[in-house]
Amino acid sequence: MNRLNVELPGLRLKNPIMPASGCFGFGREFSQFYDLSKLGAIMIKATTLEPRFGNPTPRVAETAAGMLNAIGLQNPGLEKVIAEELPWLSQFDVPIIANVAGSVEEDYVAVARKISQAANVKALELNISCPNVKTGGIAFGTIPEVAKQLTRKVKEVSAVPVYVKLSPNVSNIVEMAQAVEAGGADGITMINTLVGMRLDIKTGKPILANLTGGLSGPAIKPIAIRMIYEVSQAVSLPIIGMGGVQSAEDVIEFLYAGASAVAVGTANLVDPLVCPAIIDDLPDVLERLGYEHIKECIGRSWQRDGQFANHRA
Amino acid sequence: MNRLNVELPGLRLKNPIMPASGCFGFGREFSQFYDLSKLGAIMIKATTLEPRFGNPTPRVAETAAGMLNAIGLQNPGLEKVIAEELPWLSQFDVPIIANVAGSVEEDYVAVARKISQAANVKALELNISCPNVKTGGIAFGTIPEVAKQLTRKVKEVSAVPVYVKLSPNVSNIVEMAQAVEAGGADGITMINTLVGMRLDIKTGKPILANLTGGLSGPAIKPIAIRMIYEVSQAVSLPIIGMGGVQSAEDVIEFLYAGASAVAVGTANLVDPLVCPAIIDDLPDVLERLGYEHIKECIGRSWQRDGQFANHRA
Amino acid sequence: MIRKELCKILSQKEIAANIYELRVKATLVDDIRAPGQFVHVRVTNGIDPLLRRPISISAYNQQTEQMTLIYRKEGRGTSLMVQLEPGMELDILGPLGNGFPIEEVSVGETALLVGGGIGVPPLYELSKQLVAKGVNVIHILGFQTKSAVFYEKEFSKNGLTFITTADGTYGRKGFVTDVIKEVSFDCLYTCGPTPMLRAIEQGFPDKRVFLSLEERMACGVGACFACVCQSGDAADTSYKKVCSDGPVFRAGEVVL
Amino acid sequence: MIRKELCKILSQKEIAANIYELRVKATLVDDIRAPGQFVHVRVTNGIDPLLRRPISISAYNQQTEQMTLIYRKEGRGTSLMVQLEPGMELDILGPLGNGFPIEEVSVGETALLVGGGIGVPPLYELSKQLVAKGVNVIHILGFQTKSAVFYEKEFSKNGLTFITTADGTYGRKGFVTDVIKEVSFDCLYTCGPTPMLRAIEQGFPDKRVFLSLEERMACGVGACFACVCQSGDAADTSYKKVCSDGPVFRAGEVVL
Ligand SMILES: Cc1cc2nc3c(=O)[nH]c(=O)nc-3n(C[C@H](O)[C@H](O)[C@H](O)COP(=O)(O)OP(=O)(O)OC[C@H]3O[C@@H](n4cnc5c(N)ncnc54)[C@H](O)[C@@H]3O)c2cc1C
Ligand SMILES: Cc1cc2nc3c(=O)[nH]c(=O)nc-3n(C[C@H](O)[C@H](O)[C@H](O)COP(=O)(O)OP(=O)(O)OC[C@H]3O[C@@H](n4cnc5c(N)ncnc54)[C@H](O)[C@@H]3O)c2cc1C
Ligand SMILES: Cc1cc2nc3c(=O)[nH]c(=O)nc-3n(C[C@H](O)[C@H](O)[C@H](O)COP(=O)(O)O)c2cc1C
Ligand SMILES: Cc1cc2nc3c(=O)[nH]c(=O)nc-3n(C[C@H](O)[C@H](O)[C@H](O)COP(=O)(O)O)c2cc1C
Ligand code: FES
Ligand code: FES
Repeated sequence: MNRLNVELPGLRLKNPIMPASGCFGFGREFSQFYDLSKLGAIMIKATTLEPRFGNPTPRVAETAAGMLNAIGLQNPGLEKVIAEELPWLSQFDVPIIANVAGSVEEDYVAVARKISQAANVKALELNISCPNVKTGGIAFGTIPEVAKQLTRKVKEVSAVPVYVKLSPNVSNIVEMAQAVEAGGADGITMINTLVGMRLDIKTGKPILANLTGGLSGPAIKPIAIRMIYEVSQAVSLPIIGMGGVQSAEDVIEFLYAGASAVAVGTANLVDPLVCPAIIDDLPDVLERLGYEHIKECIGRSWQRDGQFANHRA
Repeated sequence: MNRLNVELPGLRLKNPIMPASGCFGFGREFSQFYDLSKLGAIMIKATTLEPRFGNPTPRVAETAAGMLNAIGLQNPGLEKVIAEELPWLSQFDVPIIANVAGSVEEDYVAVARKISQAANVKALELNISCPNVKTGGIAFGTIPEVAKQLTRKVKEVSAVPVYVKLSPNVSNIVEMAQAVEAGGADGITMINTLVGMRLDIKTGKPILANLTGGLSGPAIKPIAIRMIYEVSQAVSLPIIGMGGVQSAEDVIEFLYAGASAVAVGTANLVDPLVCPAIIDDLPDVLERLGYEHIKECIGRSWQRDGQFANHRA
Repeated sequence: MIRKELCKILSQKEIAANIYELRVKATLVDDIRAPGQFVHVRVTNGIDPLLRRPISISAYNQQTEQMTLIYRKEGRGTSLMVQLEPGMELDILGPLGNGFPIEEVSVGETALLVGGGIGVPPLYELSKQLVAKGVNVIHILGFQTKSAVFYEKEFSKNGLTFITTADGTYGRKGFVTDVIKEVSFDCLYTCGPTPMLRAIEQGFPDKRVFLSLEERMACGVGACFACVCQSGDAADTSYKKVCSDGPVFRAGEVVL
Repeated sequence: MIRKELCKILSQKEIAANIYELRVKATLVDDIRAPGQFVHVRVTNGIDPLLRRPISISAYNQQTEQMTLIYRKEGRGTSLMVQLEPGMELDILGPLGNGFPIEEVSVGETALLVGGGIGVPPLYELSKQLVAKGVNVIHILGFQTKSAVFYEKEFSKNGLTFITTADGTYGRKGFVTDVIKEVSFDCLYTCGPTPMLRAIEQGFPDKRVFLSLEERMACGVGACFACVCQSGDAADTSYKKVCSDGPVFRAGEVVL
C-alpha cells in the first residue's frame, strides 16, 4: 500500500516531498545522486522571460541555523528552459512545478502562458515573493490587491493550475493568502525567505554584494509553521509548505500545521541525498506515530480530536 | 580611558550593554551572579497597570538556534514594581529603562506617567510589539498611525525620554520607525520577537499553551541586523539593538548596522554571566579591530569609508 | 549560592535501557542544601541545542565534591549528554531550587517515597538521608517496562522496595498508585509525571505529602517566568516558579 | 562520480601555526581525476554550522584510497575540524570540480607553481604529478609570517622552492609576485587570494596560466548558483560556476 500519495490540483504525487525552487537547479546535478523519479515533484529554479545573470558575488552567507542567499533569479531564460531543461527532465516520471518570476506583470504572463504548455509542467508556482530582485518581485508579494490582480492575469493564460508563493515579510499573511485565493489561485506555496543581512566583522560592510539576502533553513521553521497554521484555517486552498525542513519529522510537523505537501530547500545544499532519505523515512515515522496514511496528519494541529477515527495513537 | 561609554537621550551608559526586557526579571536573580552596577543599563520586565498572571504553561519551546516564549507579560503590576522592585534596584549604580505595556492607550499612559517619576528610571521603553498578549499589543505595533498616536500620548506624560520598541512582524519596518519618530519618540529599541509556533510530533498540537510564541535568539539575528540597517538610515533617532546577541562580536555587528547600544535577551537565559563577559571582551575586540572607541563602529555598514579618520585597520 | 561551573566528568554508564548515570566532580556540590534540588546543564557550547536542560541531583557527597545525575536519553540534548566521557568538562549551573524537606518527618516515623520513571532519581539521595536520620523508608518505583528498571538494588538497601511496570514485565503489573493503598506511612515524597502526582495528591488529603514538579524551563533561576504554576490558594492570584520556589511543593501549595 | 561518504580519519596534526594536515581514508579517492579538485566537508551532523566547507585535496593515493587535506583554522567550521581524531568519521562530498590540467605542459618544459597561504595545498599533488611526468617544477610559496610556513621540505624535494613572507620573518620579504619576475617558465599554475591571481593574470598575458579560484559556496555541485563568476568573453553573457566549471580556469576564461 502506498501510504504517502497525495493529490493536489494538477498534481498526482507519489509522495508529498519535493525540492524547493532554487535549491535544486533544474535537477541535473542531483540526478548524479539518485533517480529523480523517486520525488513527489520538482520545483524548478525561477524562470524569467529573458536570461538573467543575477546578483554579484558573494551571494551566500551563513547564519545561525540558516543561510542568506541573494542569487537574484539567475536563470537561462524561458526559451532555454523550454528547449533544454524541461525536455531533459521529461526522462523522469515526476511532475514539474515551474517557478515563474518577472519584473512586471507582462513578464509573468508571458512566461506562464508558454511554460504551462510544456508536457511535464503540471503546475505553476508564481514567485511573487523573491526578496532579491529590485523591481517588481517584492511589491507583488506584500500588497494584497496587486497579488490578486497578478494571480488573476496569470490564471487567465495558464494551461495548468497556479500556486502562488507567499512572502513571510508581511504584517498579515492571511490577508495575502485570501487575496490570491480571490484572484483564483489553485494553491499556495509558503514560505519564501525572510529578508536578512550579515555584516563582516572586519570591514563592517555587508557580506552579500546585494547587501540583503533571503534567510532560509531551520532557523525559519517556527515562522513557517505559524504562518501555515494561520493560512490553512483561513483559506480553502491546499498548501505546499516549506521553510527549514530537514527530516521526516519536520515534514510531519508541516502537515500537522496544515500543509498538504512539503518542499525541501536549503537542506539539499547540505545533503544532496536528503529528499530520498526523507521519503524512505516517512513510512516508519507514520508507523511509529500510528497513522495509516500521511493524509491523516494534514491539519491535525487545529482539527478537533477524533476527526480521524482510525488514528491508533 | 573608557572606550565603551555611550550617551543616549536620558542615558549615560558606562558601556553599551544591557539585558533586554523580560530576560532579566527585575534583576534580583542575576545579582547573585555579579554586581549589576557593571551593566550599561537594565531593561526591566514589562510593567502593566494591574498585576498579570500571564499565559498558561508550557510557555517556552526550543527551536533551531532559538526559542519561542509566550510568557504573556506576567508581572506584579505597577504598584509593586514602584514599591518593591525599583527601590531594590536603586542600590546599584545603573540606569533603569522601564518597559511599559498595556491593553489600551489609557493603561500605557497611566503606567508611563507614574513609573517615569521613579528616581532610577532614566528612560521608558514603550512595548507596542509584544506578540503574546491578545488585546492591544500587536495592533499598536503594526499600524503606523496607531503607534504614532500612542507615542505622542505617552510622551506628553513621561518625565523621562521615551524609546519605542518595534515589532519585526511587519511588511515595512521603516514606516513604523518614521511613525514613532513623528510621534515624538526619543529613541527606538528593536527588535522584539517574531511570531512563531512549534507542534508536538506525537500529539500534533502546539507545544505552547498559547499556541504561538515569540521567536528569539541567534536564529533572528540576521533579521534584526537588516532592520536596524534600514531604520538607522531612515530616522534620526538613536537605536538600541537586540535580537540574538551572544558575544562581543555580535555587539559590534549591531553597532555597524546602526545601533548605538545593544541589549542581550535570550543569551541571559543560557548563560547568566553573558552580559559581564561581553563587557569584559569588548575592549579586546575593539583593539583587535583597530577602533579607539566603540562609537566608531556605529553605522559603519552604511557610512562612506574614511568617515572615521582615526580607524587604524 | 548558585554557581556556573565547568565540571569534570568522572564516569558515565548506561544503567538501564536509555537510562544513564553520570558522575561529576564539582565545587558547586558544597552548596547543595537538600535532596531534590536540581542542576541546569548546558550540553554544548554552541547553539544546538540552545537552552540548558534541567536534571535532578540523584546523589551527592560534599566530602568528595561529587554528584550523580541519572537521566533518560530523550531528545537532542540528552542524546548529546550520552557522548560525555571521563575527563571531559560539562557546563553546569546549580544547585537550583528547593529540595525535599527531611525535617518534616521524625525519627522512627515511616516515609513513603514514590517515583515514576525519570522521577525516581532525586528520591535516591532523599532515601539515603532519611535512613541516616533514622526514618523508616518504603519505596514504590514505577517504570514502563522491565528494561527501564534501574536502582532497585540501591533502593532495597535502604528499605522495602516495590517495583511496578506498566506492562507487567517486571514486579507488579500496573501503576504505583495501585501499591500505595497497601502501605501505611506518615509522610509521602514523590516525583514523576503530573497525572501520577495529581492522583497521589487527591488520594491523601490528610497526610504530609511533598511533590516534585516538572515544567519546561528557560533560565532555571527564577528570572524569566517560563515555569510558573498557580498558587493552590484560589484567593491568591500570585504564582510560584517551579525552578526557584520549587521544584518541591507541599501538596495543595500549587495547582497541578 | 561524486559521492557522499562517511570517511575514516587516519591522522591529524598541526603542521604550522593554525594549519592542520588531515589524512582520511575514502573510496571517493578512486574518482579523483586531477590535482586541484576539492571536497565539501560537513563538519557536524547538526545545524551549527549548517553549510559544508570546501577544502582542496592536497594529496591523494588511489592505491591506498587515502587523501590529505590541509586547512587553516579560521572560523567555526574549521575550528570544529581541529577536534577530529583518528578513528572518527567525517561526512565528505566529492571529488568536486575540475583540477589543474597537467596535459598542458610537456616533458622537459618548466612549470611554475605559485601559491599564496591557504592556496598552497592543492599545488602539492600537482607538483608531484608534474615531476612524475618529467616536467621541471619551480615553486613560489607566499605566507604571512614565519610561523605560517608549511610544506617547504616537501615541495623542495620536487624542485626549486622560493618562500616569501609578507613581514620578512622567513625567506624573502614581500609577495610571490616579486619573485615571479626572476624565473622563466613555460606554464604557470596558481592558487591563492584573488588580488594575487589578478596580478599574475595581468603580468603574463602571453603565457599558459591556470588559476584556481575561491568563492563562497553552498551546494558545491553546481545547483544553487551561489559561486558564479562572469565569463571573460565580454560578448558572452553566460556565467561560470566556480564549484563545477572551476575551481581551476585558464587565465582570461573568467573575470577575476
Ligand atoms: C526540575 C526538573 C528535574 C528533572 N530531572 C530529571 C532527571 O533527573 N532525569 C531525567 O532524565 N530527566 C529529568 N528532567 C526532565 C529533563 O529535563 C528532560 O528530559 C530533558 O530536558 C529533555 O531534553 P532533550 O533535549 O533530551 O529532549 P527534547 O524533547 O529535545 O527537549 C526539547 C525542550 O523541551 C524541554 N523538555 C523536554 N522534556 C521535558 C521535561 N520532562 N521537563 C522539562 N523540560 C522538558 C527541554 O529541556 C528542551 O528545552 C527534569 C526536569 C525538570 C524540570
Ligand atoms: C574551492 C575551494 C578550495 C578551498 N581549499 C582550501 C584548503 O585547501 N585549505 C583551506 O584552509 N581553505 C580552503 N578553502 C577556504 C575554506 O573553504 C574556508 O577557509 C572555510 O570555508 C572557512 O570556514 P570556517 O567555518 O572556518 O570560517 P567562517 O568564516 O566561519 O565561514 C563562514 C562561511 O563563509 C565561508 N567561507 C569563509 N571563507 C571562505 C573562503 N576563503 N572561501 C570560500 N568560502 C569561505 C564558509 O564556507 C562558511 O560558509 C577553499 C575554498 C574554496 C572555495
Ligand atoms: C539558494 C536559494 C535559492 C532560491 N531561489 C528561489 C527561486 O528561484 N524561486 C523561489 O521561489 N524561491 C527560491 N528560494 C526559496 C526556497 O524555494 C524556499 O522557499 C526557502 O528557501 C525556504 O525553504 P528552506 O528553508 O527549506 O530553504 C531559494 C532559496 C535558496 C536557499
Ligand atoms: C522569555 C522572554 C520574555 C520576554 N519578555 C519581554 C517583555 O516583557 N517585554 C518586551 O518588550 N520584550 C520581551 N521579550 C523580548 C526581548 O526583550 C527581546 O526583544 C527579544 O527576545 C530579542 O532579543 P534576544 O534574541 O536577545 O532574546 C522577551 C523575550 C524572552 C525570550
Ligand atoms: S525557568 Fe525561568 S523562571 Fe523558572
Ligand atoms: S556552490 Fe552551488 S552552484 Fe556552486
